[in-house]
Amino acid sequence: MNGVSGPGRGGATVFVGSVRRGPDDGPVVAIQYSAYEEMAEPEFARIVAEASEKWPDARALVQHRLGRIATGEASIAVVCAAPHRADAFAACRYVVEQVKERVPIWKKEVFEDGVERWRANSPVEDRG
Amino acid sequence: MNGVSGPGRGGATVFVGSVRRGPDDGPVVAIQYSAYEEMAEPEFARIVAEASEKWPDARALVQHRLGRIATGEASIAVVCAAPHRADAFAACRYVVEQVKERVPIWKKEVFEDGVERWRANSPVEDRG
Amino acid sequence: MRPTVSIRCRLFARYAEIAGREVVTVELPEGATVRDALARVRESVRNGNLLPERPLAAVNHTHVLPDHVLADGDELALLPPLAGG
Amino acid sequence: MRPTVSIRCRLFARYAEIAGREVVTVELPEGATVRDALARVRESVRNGNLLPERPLAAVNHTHVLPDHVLADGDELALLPPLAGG
Repeated sequence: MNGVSGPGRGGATVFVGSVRRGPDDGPVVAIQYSAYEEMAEPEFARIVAEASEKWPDARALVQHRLGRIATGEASIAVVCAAPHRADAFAACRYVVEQVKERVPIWKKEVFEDGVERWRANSPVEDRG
Repeated sequence: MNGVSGPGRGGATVFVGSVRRGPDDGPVVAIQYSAYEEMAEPEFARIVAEASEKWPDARALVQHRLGRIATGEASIAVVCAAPHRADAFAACRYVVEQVKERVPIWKKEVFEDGVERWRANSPVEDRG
Repeated sequence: MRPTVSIRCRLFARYAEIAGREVVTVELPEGATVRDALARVRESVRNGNLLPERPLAAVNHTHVLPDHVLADGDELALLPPLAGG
Repeated sequence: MRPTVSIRCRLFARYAEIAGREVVTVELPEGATVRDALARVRESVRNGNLLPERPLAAVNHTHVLPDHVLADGDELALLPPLAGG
């Protein structure tokens, strides 16, 4: 949080997304994340820059883990600070949503019995 | 964050509010917080319970500091976890807004020159 | 003699500064409302006229409206504009 | 001989699994678009018909539409539905 805060930024918001094992998710023991890293890095930077433009004086940081992440562990953390709390919330939410929509990261669910399944944020694949 | 998370709650949001020294705030060096503590405690509990009712399976915690808090230091922290990120954001925001609106806490700004000034979240005083 | 209720009224923050005290106990006729108690408090304390006629109020730790009827032994709190967060 | 462009195409995640490889280089006539390159990739790799005709695509690390015209040496990436977060 120190990376984004400052004397003029009174509100800071953090989002932490974890690998969940919800009622409909079956016995998922882990998620295997992979990325197109050369593109993911500049895309993260663009998203964070956009947040600072849309909410003046807001600052954001985002961190995404890759590789195998066990159920209950965190996969993504976003931190935003802004002069006013409404902007801190909005900027943080923006970064989370844009990351899910634009950053080339993929996940494969790993089930208890060893079965693996690709899983997407949106079901649309063919844009034809 | 451990106090609210769980295997079915994949999104966690934290809000931290700090004493800010913005461009229009003048040379505020600290804020002196006081409370009607016997009422503040149950009001916090009611707000947190409402969040769990409005966003099923959401969990929230809130902590507010009292006494003198220097510029740049945190005065309030709210943590929420929910199965889905939209609910984690909404529940966290709800708790922050309700605390500001309902919990009997007051603040007095302390300026560099020793002057003190009561400050409110809303300017309305007389409800007549 | 008409029965009365005894109300312990607490003042906070700026209101306590105005009145120079944090507690005042008032005796009111049975059936008195928060509005009645406020009028009595404004007459009873120092600089009472500087207190608003309808401040935010709570009875026994719960927010109430001015029409709320008081019971003997209630704790009435006069709350300046809130500033938590 | 018509001039050509050489495009390095990268496959990720499920697409790499389908094709059994992560990179394929294709030669296309000058002026070829992302759409043209995708058609060629689908013909060139194993199980290419299982790749979608219009997947999400990026050129040199930026999202592009199918009409985007390719230049010699471009890196074209075929991106399965994203799943970050």
